[in-house]
Amino acid sequence: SDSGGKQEEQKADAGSGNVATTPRIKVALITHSKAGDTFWDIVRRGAEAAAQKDNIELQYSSDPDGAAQANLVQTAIDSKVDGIAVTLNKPDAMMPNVKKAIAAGIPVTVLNGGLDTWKQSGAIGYFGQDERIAGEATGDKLKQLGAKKVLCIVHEQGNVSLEARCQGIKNKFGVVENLNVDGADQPGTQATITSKLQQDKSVDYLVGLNAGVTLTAVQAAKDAGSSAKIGSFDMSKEMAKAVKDGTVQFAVDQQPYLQGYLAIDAIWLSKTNGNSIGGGEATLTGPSFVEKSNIEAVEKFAAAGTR
Amino acid sequence: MASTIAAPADADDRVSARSIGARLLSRPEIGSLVGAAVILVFFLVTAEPFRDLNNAGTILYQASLIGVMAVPVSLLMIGGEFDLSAGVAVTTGGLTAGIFAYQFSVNVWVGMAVALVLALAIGLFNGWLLMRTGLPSFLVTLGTFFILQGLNVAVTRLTSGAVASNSISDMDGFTSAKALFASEFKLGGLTIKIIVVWWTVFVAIAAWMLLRTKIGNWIFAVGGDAASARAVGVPVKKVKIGLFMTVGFFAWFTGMQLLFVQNGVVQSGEGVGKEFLYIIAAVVGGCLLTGGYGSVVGGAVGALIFGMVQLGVVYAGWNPDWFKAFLGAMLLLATIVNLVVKNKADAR
Amino acid sequence: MASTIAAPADADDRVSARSIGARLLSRPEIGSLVGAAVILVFFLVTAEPFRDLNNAGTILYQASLIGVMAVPVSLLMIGGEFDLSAGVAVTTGGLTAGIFAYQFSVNVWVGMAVALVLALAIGLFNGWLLMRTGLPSFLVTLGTFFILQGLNVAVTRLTSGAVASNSISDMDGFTSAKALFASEFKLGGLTIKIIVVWWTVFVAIAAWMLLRTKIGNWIFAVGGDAASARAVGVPVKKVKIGLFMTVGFFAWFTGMQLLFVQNGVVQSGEGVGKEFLYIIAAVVGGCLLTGGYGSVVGGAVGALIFGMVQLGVVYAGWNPDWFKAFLGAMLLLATIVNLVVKNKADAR
Amino acid sequence: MSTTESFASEATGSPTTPVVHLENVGKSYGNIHALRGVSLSVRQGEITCVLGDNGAGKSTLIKIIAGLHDYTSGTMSVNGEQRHFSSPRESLDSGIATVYQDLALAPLMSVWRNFFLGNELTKGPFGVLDAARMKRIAQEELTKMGISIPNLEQPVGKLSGGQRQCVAIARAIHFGAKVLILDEPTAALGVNQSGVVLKYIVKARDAGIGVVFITHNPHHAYLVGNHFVILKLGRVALDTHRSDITLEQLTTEMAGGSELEALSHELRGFDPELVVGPEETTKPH
Amino acid sequence: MSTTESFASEATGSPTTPVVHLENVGKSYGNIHALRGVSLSVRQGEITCVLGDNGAGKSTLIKIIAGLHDYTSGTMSVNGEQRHFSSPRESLDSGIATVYQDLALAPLMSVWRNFFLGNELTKGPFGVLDAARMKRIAQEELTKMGISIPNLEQPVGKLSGGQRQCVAIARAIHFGAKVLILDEPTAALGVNQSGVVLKYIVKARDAGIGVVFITHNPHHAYLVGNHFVILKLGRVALDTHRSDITLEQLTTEMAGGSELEALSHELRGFDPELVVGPEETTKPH
Ligand SMILES: Nc1ncnc2c1ncn2[C@@H]1O[C@H](COP(=O)(O)OP(=O)(O)OP(=O)(O)O)[C@@H](O)[C@H]1O
Ligand SMILES: Nc1ncnc2c1ncn2[C@@H]1O[C@H](COP(=O)(O)OP(=O)(O)OP(=O)(O)O)[C@@H](O)[C@H]1O
Ligand SMILES: [Mg+2]
Ligand SMILES: [Mg+2]
Repeated sequence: SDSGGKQEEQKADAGSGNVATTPRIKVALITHSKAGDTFWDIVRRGAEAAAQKDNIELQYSSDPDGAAQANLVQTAIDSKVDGIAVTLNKPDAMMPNVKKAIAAGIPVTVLNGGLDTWKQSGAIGYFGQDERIAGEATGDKLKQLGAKKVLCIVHEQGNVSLEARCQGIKNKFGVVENLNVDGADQPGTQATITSKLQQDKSVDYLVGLNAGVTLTAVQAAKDAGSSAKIGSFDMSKEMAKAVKDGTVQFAVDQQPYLQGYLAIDAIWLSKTNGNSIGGGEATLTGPSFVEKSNIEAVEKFAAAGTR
Repeated sequence: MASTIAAPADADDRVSARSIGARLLSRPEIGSLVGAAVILVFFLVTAEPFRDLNNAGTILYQASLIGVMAVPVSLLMIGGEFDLSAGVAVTTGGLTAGIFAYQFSVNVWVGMAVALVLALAIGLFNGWLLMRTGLPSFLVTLGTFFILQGLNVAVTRLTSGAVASNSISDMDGFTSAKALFASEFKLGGLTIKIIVVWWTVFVAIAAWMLLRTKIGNWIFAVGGDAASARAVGVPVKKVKIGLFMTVGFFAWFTGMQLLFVQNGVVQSGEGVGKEFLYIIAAVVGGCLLTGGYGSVVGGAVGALIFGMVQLGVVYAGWNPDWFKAFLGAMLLLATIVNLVVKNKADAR
Repeated sequence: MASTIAAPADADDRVSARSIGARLLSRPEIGSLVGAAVILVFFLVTAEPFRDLNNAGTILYQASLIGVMAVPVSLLMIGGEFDLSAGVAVTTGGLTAGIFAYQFSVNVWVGMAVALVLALAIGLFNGWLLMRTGLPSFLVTLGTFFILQGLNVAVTRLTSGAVASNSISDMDGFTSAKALFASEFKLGGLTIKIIVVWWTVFVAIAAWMLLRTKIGNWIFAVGGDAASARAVGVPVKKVKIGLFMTVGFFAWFTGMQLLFVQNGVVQSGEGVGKEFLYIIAAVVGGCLLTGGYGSVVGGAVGALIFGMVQLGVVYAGWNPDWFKAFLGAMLLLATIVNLVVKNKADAR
Repeated sequence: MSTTESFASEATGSPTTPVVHLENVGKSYGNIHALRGVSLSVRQGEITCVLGDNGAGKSTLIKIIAGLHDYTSGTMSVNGEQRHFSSPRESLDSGIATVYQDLALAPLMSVWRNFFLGNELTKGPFGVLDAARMKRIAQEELTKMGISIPNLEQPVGKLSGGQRQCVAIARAIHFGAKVLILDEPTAALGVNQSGVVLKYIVKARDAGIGVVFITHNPHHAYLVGNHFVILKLGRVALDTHRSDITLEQLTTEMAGGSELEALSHELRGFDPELVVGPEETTKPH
Repeated sequence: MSTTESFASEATGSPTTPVVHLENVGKSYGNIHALRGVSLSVRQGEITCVLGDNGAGKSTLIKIIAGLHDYTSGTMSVNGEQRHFSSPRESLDSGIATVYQDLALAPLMSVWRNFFLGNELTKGPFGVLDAARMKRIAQEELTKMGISIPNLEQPVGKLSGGQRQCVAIARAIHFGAKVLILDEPTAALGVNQSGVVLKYIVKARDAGIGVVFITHNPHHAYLVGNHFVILKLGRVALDTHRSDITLEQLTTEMAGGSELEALSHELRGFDPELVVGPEETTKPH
């Protein structure tokens, strides 16, 4: 091929840094992700980077089912890991086993979800964003951009953090309607959004709750002949391009890479140096807005899959 | 007490003639057609944008997303088997083409050819293993389902470092391939996606093949009673393996559509759960889960019902929380109408 | 050219005696047992924490999460039917108890009783509609599946304003109920969750019922040949409706476990997809998808295989990207071993 | 217990009143009118043979009595009461046991479980199956019929066609109370087994049971029948008592007379060295 | 085309060399040895009757010739060549057509599609099914056999037992080339239809086809058979030519002699007014 392809992009590869000389330890990262999700891929990449640097053997596992995720924590305890980083999006299911791990002397950090509950579990740190605050910031942003009616596209019905984002937007903005789509089915999502835009022509702003869905929404708006503008949560390589060429107005970034990185690094720091990142308080990794004005700074990291 | 009653006339006069109408009503797909009509009327009444003919393109597109795969899945079901790997095989097809073209920096069409070979090989493997072991297809294809699902994610990460394949939208051959799989055209005020045209063509060919050729006859036979079919000399193994490979071919086709409609990028986690939508479309369309009975047109109508309900709820502007509940009620409604029609037809 | 050969002795001497071993080998569950043993040995060798007996509790717990529901699902499958709504019905059960107790500020046990009635009613509805319409259970329960999935989310949001039910952990009766459904105890170094005990009890009762009582006989008969069973006077409808209600009961039980293990909170979106895991466990355990053959013990072993593979991959510390691929390969392996064993048994 | 004993102890009622009486019964499957205006009486202590060509409606007729189908016109009375059976269970509970032509056994279940299906023997307070007793009885009954099934634990689907038929007949005879219906029971049976079944039919009759016997074999019919009903295209073509008809007449009536003539004529045309002479073909089968 | 024509044009080879020859053939299903040391020859222009009790192994024997099962010991040669058929297709391609006892038709497919299944007629370059021609031929062949099936589009599952059997027989006769195997073809048939089938068997024989005919009816067997093989518990108990045996001897051999005596003795004990006398029971069925 004359254009595109792997050979074009290989130059972008970066080298790896030095490795800590501390003894090798084992840390489990346990999330509620489904397989093959872009967002969690970036989280994992951050965690891997930290593990590499800190001479940690990282064990990643995930299960979207609450009880099964809790049992993964038990599995980590059984495997006698030296630390656990865990998402607490379903705190009630997770709490008993997290407490058990802490009681067994395993330091635990919490990432992404569980802002309200992490402290009560006894974890040593929290790294994530407050979804409602992120939503509210988005609501303010939309007001500032002059939106009139907003469609909030929920790609996983019944997911607490997605609901919180839409609720946050609603708190600050008001005229918001939710639309449920199936995030695992892009063409179907596209048709559903198209039909919604055909049904309600007053919608002038779409907000996707992850990068993939937002990019699909771009297509859908085109299909429906709608002039609605588009905003997004979360970043990706393609999203960076879209923000740059103006098809997407803004993306609310919660820096998933940072979440993964810090959750692992915090365990290492605590073990090797007794540090506590955040000093006993939550460390917020977002929201930060990526727009045309600041895309230059983010673009190349997004291309490398770390933003 | 013996009594000899006069013997009745010898000719068999017990059969009252059936009207053409009654005969039409006994086709497998008729029930789903009536079900589709009921749902169409329902949404025409309740959802205003449904009445706008220009939006028909969107509904057809939604239906075609399930409908294309419902074609081979209906055939396979009539042939007495399932394929649980059909959903993820689509993703595998798209990923393979994308990853291969990108990694080896070759023309997109070369990647597509490789993907086609792989998709057919998956079908061959499913069919072969099924015939070799005699295990139920549920089990065999469940194994393939998990394996493909795992490989999709793992190989994508291995090659692209992320969970989506690298975009091939700037590579040679992309534009021509996209025109074939993911373009659209205007027909009056109606925007028709090319996949809808393909869908129609596939349904027509498959329906013709099923009803008018030897192979079609064999498909009914192996699904209805494989042992008897084998006993009269039908090559049961070849027919079944052929059906799985047909699923493979369509998975490739749908995978290409996925690849080109998404600008040359495929998410590796997609496709899971889709296999059931295909099966649902086939069953709603009148195919018997146990094989030996059904129609391709029925499967297409099943996909249409599904598409109409999915978008109808949106067009009607109902509270999205209730969407699934509506969908379920509509499905039950459609199938019960289907049943009532069939019973009525049998009674004539 | 006529030749009369001396007639052989009259007694039937064609049957060579079968050893007890061979007879044992022909039980439906034996294949899955061997499959389970193979997988156990595999992980004992490759995953170090697997060898620690104290971790057996974790594996058993994981298996029981599928295993409890695999009991009625196996029975139902032997009786010739599916229940696709089984997964979300569990969530419905948990949600109902939680929401009812919270909204009406009544004792937790009252909420549980209401949930039980509802769960049984869902089973009754499935069974009744199936028998009334003669539709395949795949379709009927698919409708229920969507309806319940929708209602779970919609009603939860309507009552609690969020997508999870309000916690009932501080309400009357919570502690006693939790002790029953979600407590644990020590046995040597082993921590046993009470659900594992319940699971064992259920498997024992159901296996006994299936093999040693009239009802069990009828379940086999309605699954094997419903028309013949009806002809000899087996109450086919009652048996099938009873089976669906059994699924309802177990869905309630599992829902209670879910509610109490999660501190009185249930996520309304959960449970989707679980129904297939139950079916997989039953099929891997030797139940015939078409009914009439299988065993409850087999279903339990199927769940155990599933649990072992799920956690074995984690214990072994393998890259989770490959998890699904491993799972698929293991499943195929287990079922092929299953098959080989059965063929060997038949040939003896 | 022996079969004869159970017959004797359960049979009641006078032999002249019909246990089952059909009056002008009709039945349609969609647009096919399989039965039209059929009248029939089954009396205790009598064997009623229902005869007729393929597709004449014999099985349809007995499925109505067995409660498997409902009739669409006319009336049926059982024990003097007018009845519409909604399920075979009701028919069984009225003392009618049936051996069907095409429905009988669950192929994946073992022989003894099939034998007792719907009539399981239990013991103890929990209704535990009395497997040992059931196996013993099934074995006894089958041995009495002269067939040897090596292993009662074998699934029925693996038996030969005739063996399966024997299991179904043995079951109906064992559980038959007042009326026993047999739809072509000897079709798949060997000479010996057929003889045994005929013997059983006579025994049942003598024990006061009303028997409906469907067969295509005029010899079998004439050997045991008291009363003959011939169906033709869904209507009764002949209804007569044994004393009013000879075997030759019956055979001719069953075959419809003329067609048989043509056949024997045709067979006569072949090489006599290889085929039997005409005197044997006129008394066929 | 008429059946007789197709027979005449396809039959070749001398009538004395066996088309199919089995030597010491054995077959086990797991621990059941269904056949042991069976030798059998099928010659063109001859009807070989295979007789025997239920479960004697008759169906197993013909399933081996039909390619449905493989044999586990001994040798089978077809047209002089030693063969192990791996599928029924191979057997069909060697000119062997079979009517099975328990396998025959796809119940949900229409009558004419079943008739031509595996031998579909096509037209045009795309291999389009010639439905009109197939329906016409199927109708003709069935009419010739003397059964009327009102609607050829009806699914086979809705036909009566005998009607189904007729469809299977008509098909085998229509497509049979060198050897025709019939496993209890007349079991479910009426007097007329049985007569027609027997006539067809004779016609096929005269056209030079080798016929294997399995039946439980000694009258049917003796009426058409040239050669009789009786199986007993999986072994050949009698192998004789027609000229060496009478109908009475054959009947006695089939029933195993002694058992029949006992039966006629027993039946004699009953009320002579209701049951036929002993002179009729000694020549049963
Ligand atoms: N379920 C059904 N649906 C439609 N038609 C049917 C059904 N069952 C039977 N028939 C038709 O009714 C007629 C009578 O069938 P029936 O089975 O009673 O015949 P039969 O006298 O028992 O014949 P045989 O001697 O071949 O068993 C036949 O023409 C048959 O095709
Ligand atoms: N698939 C099988 N598996 C195990 N045993 C079998 C199988 N098929 C037949 N048998 C056994 O082999 C023996 C011979 O059966 P076969 O069907 O050949 O008898 P048959 O002579 O045709 O009897 P019938 O006159 O009743 O049709 C029987 O004991 C039967 O139980
Ligand atoms: Mg009949
Ligand atoms: Mg046989």
